Amino acid sequence: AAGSKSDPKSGASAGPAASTLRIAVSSYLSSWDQDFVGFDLTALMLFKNVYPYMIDYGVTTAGDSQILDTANITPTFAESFEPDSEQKVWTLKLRQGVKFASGNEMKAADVKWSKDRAFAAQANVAGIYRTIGLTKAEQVVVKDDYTVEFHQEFPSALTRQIQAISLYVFDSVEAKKHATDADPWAKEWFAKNAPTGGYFNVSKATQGQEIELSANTGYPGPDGAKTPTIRISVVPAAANQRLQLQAGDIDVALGITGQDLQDLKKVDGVKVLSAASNNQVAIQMSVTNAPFDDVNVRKALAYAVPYEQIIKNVYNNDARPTKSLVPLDMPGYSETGYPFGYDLDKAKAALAASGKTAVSSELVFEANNDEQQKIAIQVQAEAAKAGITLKLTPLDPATLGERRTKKSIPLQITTGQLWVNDVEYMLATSFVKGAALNYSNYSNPEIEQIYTKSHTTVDDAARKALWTQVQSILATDVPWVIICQPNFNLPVREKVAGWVQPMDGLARLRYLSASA
Amino acid sequence: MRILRFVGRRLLQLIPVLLGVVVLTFLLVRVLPGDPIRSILGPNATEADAAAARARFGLDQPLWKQFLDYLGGLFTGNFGTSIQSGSPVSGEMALRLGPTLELVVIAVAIAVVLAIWLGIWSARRADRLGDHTVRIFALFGNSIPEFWLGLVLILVGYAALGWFPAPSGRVDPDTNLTPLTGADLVDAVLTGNGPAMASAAAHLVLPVLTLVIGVLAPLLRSVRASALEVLHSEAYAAAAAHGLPERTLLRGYLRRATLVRLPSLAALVFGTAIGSTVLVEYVYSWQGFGQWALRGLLYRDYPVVQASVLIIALCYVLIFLIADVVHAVLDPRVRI
Amino acid sequence: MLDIEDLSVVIRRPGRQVAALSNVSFSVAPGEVVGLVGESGGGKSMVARAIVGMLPSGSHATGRVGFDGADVLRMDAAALAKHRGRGAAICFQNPRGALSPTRTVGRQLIDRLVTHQGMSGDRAVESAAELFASVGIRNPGQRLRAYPHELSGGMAQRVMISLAAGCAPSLLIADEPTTGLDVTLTAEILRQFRHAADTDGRGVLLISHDLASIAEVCDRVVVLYAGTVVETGPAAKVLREPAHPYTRALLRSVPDVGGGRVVATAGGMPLLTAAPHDCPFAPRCAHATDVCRTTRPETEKLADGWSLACFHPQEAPLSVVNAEKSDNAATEAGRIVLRVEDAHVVYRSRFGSGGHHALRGVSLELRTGETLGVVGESGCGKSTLAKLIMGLVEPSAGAVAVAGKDVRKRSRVERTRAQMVFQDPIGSLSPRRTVADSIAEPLRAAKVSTADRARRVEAALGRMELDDSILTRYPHELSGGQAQRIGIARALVGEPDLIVFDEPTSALDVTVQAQILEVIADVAADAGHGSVFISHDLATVRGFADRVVVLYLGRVVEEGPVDEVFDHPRHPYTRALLGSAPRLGATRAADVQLVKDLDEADAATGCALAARCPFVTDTCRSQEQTLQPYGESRAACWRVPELPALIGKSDS
Amino acid sequence: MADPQLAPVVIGGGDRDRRFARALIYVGGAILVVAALAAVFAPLLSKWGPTEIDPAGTLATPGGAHLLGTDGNGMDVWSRVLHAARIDLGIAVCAVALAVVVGTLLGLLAGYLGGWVDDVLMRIVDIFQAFPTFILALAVAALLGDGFGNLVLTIAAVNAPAYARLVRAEVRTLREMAYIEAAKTSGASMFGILWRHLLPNSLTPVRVIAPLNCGWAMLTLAGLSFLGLGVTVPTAEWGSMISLGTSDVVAGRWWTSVPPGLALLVCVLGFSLLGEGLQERADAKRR
Ligand SMILES: Nc1ncnc2c1ncn2[C@@H]1O[C@H](COP(=O)(O)OP(=O)(O)OP(=O)(O)O)[C@@H](O)[C@H]1O
Ligand SMILES: Nc1ncnc2c1ncn2[C@@H]1O[C@H](COP(=O)(O)OP(=O)(O)OP(=O)(O)O)[C@@H](O)[C@H]1O
Ligand SMILES: [Mg+2]
Ligand SMILES: [Mg+2]
Repeated sequence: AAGSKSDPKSGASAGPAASTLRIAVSSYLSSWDQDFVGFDLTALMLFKNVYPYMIDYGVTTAGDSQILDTANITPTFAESFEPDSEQKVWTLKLRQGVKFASGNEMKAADVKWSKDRAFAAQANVAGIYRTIGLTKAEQVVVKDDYTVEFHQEFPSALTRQIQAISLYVFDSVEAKKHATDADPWAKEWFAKNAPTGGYFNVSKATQGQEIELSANTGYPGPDGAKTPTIRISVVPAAANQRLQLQAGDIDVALGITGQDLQDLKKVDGVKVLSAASNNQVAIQMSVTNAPFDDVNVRKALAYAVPYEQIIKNVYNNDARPTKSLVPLDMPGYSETGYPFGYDLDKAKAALAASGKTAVSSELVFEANNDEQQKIAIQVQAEAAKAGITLKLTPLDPATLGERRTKKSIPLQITTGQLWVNDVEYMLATSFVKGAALNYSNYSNPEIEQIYTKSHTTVDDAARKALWTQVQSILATDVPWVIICQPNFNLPVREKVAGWVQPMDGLARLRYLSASA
Repeated sequence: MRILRFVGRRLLQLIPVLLGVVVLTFLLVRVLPGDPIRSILGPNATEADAAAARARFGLDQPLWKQFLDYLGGLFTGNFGTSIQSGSPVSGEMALRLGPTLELVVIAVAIAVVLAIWLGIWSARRADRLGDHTVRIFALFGNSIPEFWLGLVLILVGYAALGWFPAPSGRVDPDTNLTPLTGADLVDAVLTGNGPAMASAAAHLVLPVLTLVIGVLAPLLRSVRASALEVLHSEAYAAAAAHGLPERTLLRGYLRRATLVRLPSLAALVFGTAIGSTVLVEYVYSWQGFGQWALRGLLYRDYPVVQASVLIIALCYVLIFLIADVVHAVLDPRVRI
Repeated sequence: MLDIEDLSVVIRRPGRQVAALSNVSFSVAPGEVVGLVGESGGGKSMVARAIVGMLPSGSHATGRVGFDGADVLRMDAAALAKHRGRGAAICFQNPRGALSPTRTVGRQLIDRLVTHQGMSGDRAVESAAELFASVGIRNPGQRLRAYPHELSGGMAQRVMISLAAGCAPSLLIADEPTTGLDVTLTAEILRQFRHAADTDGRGVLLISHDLASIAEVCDRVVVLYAGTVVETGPAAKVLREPAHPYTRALLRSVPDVGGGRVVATAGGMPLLTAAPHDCPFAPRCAHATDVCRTTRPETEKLADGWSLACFHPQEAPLSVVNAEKSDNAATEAGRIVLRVEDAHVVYRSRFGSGGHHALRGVSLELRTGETLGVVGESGCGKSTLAKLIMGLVEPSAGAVAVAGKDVRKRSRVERTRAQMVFQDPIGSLSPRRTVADSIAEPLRAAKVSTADRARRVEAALGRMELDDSILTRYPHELSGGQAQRIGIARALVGEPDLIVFDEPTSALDVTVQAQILEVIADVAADAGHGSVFISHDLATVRGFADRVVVLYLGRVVEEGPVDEVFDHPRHPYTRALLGSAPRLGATRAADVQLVKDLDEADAATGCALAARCPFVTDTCRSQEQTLQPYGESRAACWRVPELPALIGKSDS
Repeated sequence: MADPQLAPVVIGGGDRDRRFARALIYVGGAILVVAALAAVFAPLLSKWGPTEIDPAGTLATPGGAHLLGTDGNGMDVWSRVLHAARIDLGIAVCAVALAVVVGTLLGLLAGYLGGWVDDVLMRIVDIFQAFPTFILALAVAALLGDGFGNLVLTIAAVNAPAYARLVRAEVRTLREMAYIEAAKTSGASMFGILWRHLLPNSLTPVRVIAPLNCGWAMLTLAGLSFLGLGVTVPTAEWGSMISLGTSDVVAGRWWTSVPPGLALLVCVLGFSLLGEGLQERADAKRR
């Protein structure tokens, strides 16, 4: 506000304007310990900036915006990360001279300790390591002070992708000081104390309120943080974020969605960064629960969804319609055999084909997600016209999580992006039996077959052919209704530059800068 | 001495209530749908991972064992470990309770003082324009939903006028306030941090105002009604008929007699205000107890929910106890 | 000093209008005690309010309230502030209510001293203590720090008097200072006012509904009826030879310990909406003629300050009609309907041990056709006895049987065999039930059919001389007298074996009281049931009780046939009670004067009266006294035989 | 006779308090009657259904096809404001009614029976009263679902303890009254005493508090909806409409949340005025 801006003291202690960036987020992180944290986007975003990740996505240009390149994973804190010829043993070479805030140098022992901890935690990292054949601590071997080997049980095309999100390292020397017999991995200490050694160090954290990051001067790499200080303040109400952005009290607002974005485009001093994204909005239908266990009912819903209207009403036309379960921009995207569009007559016909005249179901969405709520409302209204009665059921995270693991939700809205821009990865996560994101409980022997085949198919054209096949199978089975692919938007002050669009939704703050 | 005995007796009475709250919350969170463990595990987690996590938080134990452990922990001041954050609940709670109590205590205190002052003023001018105006305004304030009022105050006080700091916290972090109690104004005073004091006070204005407007009406009504009752009482008439001067009448015969019924209402208002801060906290980005408890509930963070309900209940019953003691002090007729 | 001329007050409120005072004139001189008497609603308090300039809002006042030459009605705020307290100070009707509950009585007194006598600090504390002592408060230093609720009724009244006196007023107004106080206290309090007039030269305006009790201390009396002054005159004259029929009615309504019968006057006081154009008493007056009903009588001056507003002044002195008792009922021994054997009642305190021992070994027996009078001071356990008989409290020891059945083991129907008439007539009727419903309550329990119920309710109502139209009314629409009749009808309707009257008339106006007493005398004379009549007023019992017991701090101290106990009291306590009862005509000085107020702490050991009895010896203090026969009655005092001599000695 | 020079002295005041109390009751009552009528006749008063989406688009400005424009979902604000009255008033009134019934019952029993029954009942009441509203609400919603009936239950559960206390206190004074003793000595059964004597007489304070409480219940409901714990979208409810429209206000699109806000304010005010008036009248009667 004018009030606090004109406050000479705050200006003075913050130094020259360009050295500080202010970012608003919607919630405070629940814990600093990435091994034990829940799915907390704020926390995960902060982790990307304060933990030293050995490798990360590169940057590429798409249109007039810069985006993270998920296809290109490069070493950051690592000197290199390369496999042997069999692709089973991966060697991580560390940069020398990387310092934690404690002054300790980052060494192979730290990596080893961190991985041991991850396996012991039996939580996040341990879970995803399984997909690349890493299950035991012994598979991580220290070669010398700066070299660590990962011995996978089998080769995997996904190793880089998985390690990109898992290879973060704790300051083990410091950590051991806080370990006790009861708490050998210093969980309690890490829950409250921020890790160090990443692009930024946490110089101050006021619980629930503000986190101050300062650039890690101990990082020897070429792509160090551009802004010395970043302050992240917690502002839960989107309306408040907007007001503060307008007033110039914050530079980046990470919690603004929907109509507000459109409005902000017209505000002086504010710009809205926009980029196409691979974020996919869909309705997953449980193929094993009534009434959507009947493919005709699924088709009826796919015809009853008002795609255009949703893009207009929910996204202000700032979204791309898609006609395949494979996201736009993903290699292999094809609209072959995808017949669905908004057509109530066809919807009714499809329903009639199922032998029913009316069906009802609940439509589940995330309780605090405005966009999903709006979509649900639009879908409900049109589906009703086709004879599908939907009861809107917003669920809180815990209930949603529980019901998803039980695969008992007949109909749910999902929003998400794949961290690997590849159909094989998509199948692995979403369309094979037991896949984590396969909330539809979908399984099709043909798809399974194609999936297995794809492991060994390296030829681009052959893969493309497989993907076309996949898409036509999915179009017939319609386990999902694909609604659209909304573009990414970020409102910032005009002085903010260097934004790199994260394909995993977790902002890399090191690229950000602000002109004075 | 008598007061102490009374307090002792009342504290004993609190035990079954708090125990009831403990049992009820314990059971309630567990019958609620939703799995706290699933919300901390990634989507890739297997059943084995979930079981490990469950064991980490003792959720694999039989219910009675969990309860006894919890109860045993309570006696040693251990509220358990938050499932979401993995850190001890007591520490988190300490950080969250201060800000909320600061907000509510200041707001209720201001509301009470204002109510006393306005209520007596209003009663002495009973049924004249000023009286009616005050009452209607109080009713208006009481009828506006807090979150709505909060937004309006932000729009006016921050966005339009720029008189107040941005609704993004409780104190300017640049003031380098050392947190002690979590109540920033108190901390600033304790550490003698001048800028922090100013900043904390400035941040408090709008949320406190929101709460005050919300709770003023019932207090005002009560004060006014009892002041009127006193003014119409024989006792007051007798004092007036004996020609006592205005000042003596006001101080000796009106004020204290008016206030005897206020404490229990103030306690009630305090209770509801604690309840409704969750909204005010949201609107003003006031990371307090309500937001913490709500989040705990949404993620089924059992220890957090249990602790927060217990603490709110404890505050509530203690406030009522205090009210009763104050009442006893104010009203010599009360036998305790 | 005070000179009220032609004062009329009409109170206007939306939807109703009350002519509270119509053309009232009288005066009070310094050193004079003037009594203002009349029934409730007669306008007495309104006069007092007018004198201090505190008429209720909505009042339209005409006339003049002259005070030391100025007109109070037309004083400005500053003058009024000066006038109030210093000029005229009121002792309020209900002393407990008139003391501010949250301020110590000492502070309240000091406030007055500071304001009106310009005292400060220690000086004020000192004179406060002196004032307390002078009104008979023992241990004044400590009492100054007491809060009003810690005081007994008598003590509160004394404090109130000291507060008024603390203003050092020229005119002291006492509004019903003795209502609700015991006879022994009444006499003492009234003397205080006489004292104020005699020693401090103050004018005193003594307001009361009870002519008899204040007559002794007044120089002059003013009788108010429906807001009009009907008679004014020297106290002795007005009391002995009242000329106005209303004054006469008033006096005759008062029961007399000497055995004089009450003569009731039918009807009630009208509520006027405007100054009357006739004699407001005419509808109730036996001497009324047409002129009374059309013209308002002018106030005529008779001899020595005696004036009167009546066309038909009466002259004969008021004679006491002695009751001829129908003794046959008592001698005819019916079956036993009530037996109380050595009953004790302890009210337990909520926490811990201890409690209040309200009854300590009471034994009674009552037969059908008999009426037992129970008398005693407030707090002595009369109501507890009534509740005990009704089974509303459990005896902690001893036994109570009604019609041969232990009260604790009665069925719902058997419970209705004993009925009670309550002290508070309106309060004992359920506010949201109609009269018909209330009366039928005992029949409902007895499962009487609806048609039968209606018939019996009407019959009971008829006996109470009430109209059927009252059946659909609610209690708040009834006058006290009507409500009490309903209460009696309810007690009668189930034809019970026993009726207990717990001070049925103490909340009523004098003339209404007389009416109700007549009804009760009639009901009590029925041979079908026994009656227990409880009263703190000895005189009311005398009219129709066969036997009487005197209670003191939960014990029976004397018991016997009514005439015997009244004419030849044995126990010093009975003597004191009888002695302080006001009597019309003769002023009877008490031959025994009790010291101190009733105090529960005294009941510990020995004779309960020991602390207050002028004849106390060490034996009394250490030895429990039991009832001993003395002639026809029994008394719990070992010194009875010596008493006449002792009294004689103290006389000389 | 009256001295002609002395004009009557009039002491003013008197009945203004009653006039004001009456005005409060009338205005409050009128507001509620209008709101109730709006709720009942909502379908007749609006062209659009409350959840009907205008294909023409969202956030249409007031005027034209939509009296108060459309909201972010393309629904007619006017129609929603009217229809929301059904939910808001309905839930508030039902919840308070339920709370009154349950609370009164508990209070009657506890107050009349005393002893351990009183202790047990009052401790239960304490537990409920000490339980935070929003947690209770979420728990009920999560357990039973978030329908109309469950919200009624929630809000009733929050309010019932107050009535239990109120009635209990009243009964404890009333049971010492002479007319209760009279009823006992007249052979009335316990049920008879509770039902015929204590109940009707102990309801006086309840009658005054209930309207105030209705207003408060509406605010609670709105608060719950604001937190997403109340009525599920797209059901028209003022609290959730306000919450949906908060950012619109910041953008100057007042029509999405100001009308429901005003409707809520006015209705709560209606209840408050009514309650205040009743209170005033009760106080005046007592004086
Ligand atoms: N504040 C008031 N408003 C309206 N009418 C009143 C008010 N006070 C008294 N009255 C009426 O004025 C008349 C005289 O009342 P007042 O109190 O003087 O009677 P009283 O003789 O003192 O009776 P009591 O013996 O009951 O004290 C009554 O009819 C009463 O109803
Ligand atoms: N429920 C009760 N609990 C405790 N003490 C009581 C209770 N009821 C009466 N008492 C006490 O018992 C004593 C006798 O009371 P009771 O009502 O029988 O007196 P009373 O003679 O009827 O007096 P009054 O003339 O004032 O009606 C009093 O000191 C009173 O304070
Ligand atoms: Mg009076
Ligand atoms: Mg009694």
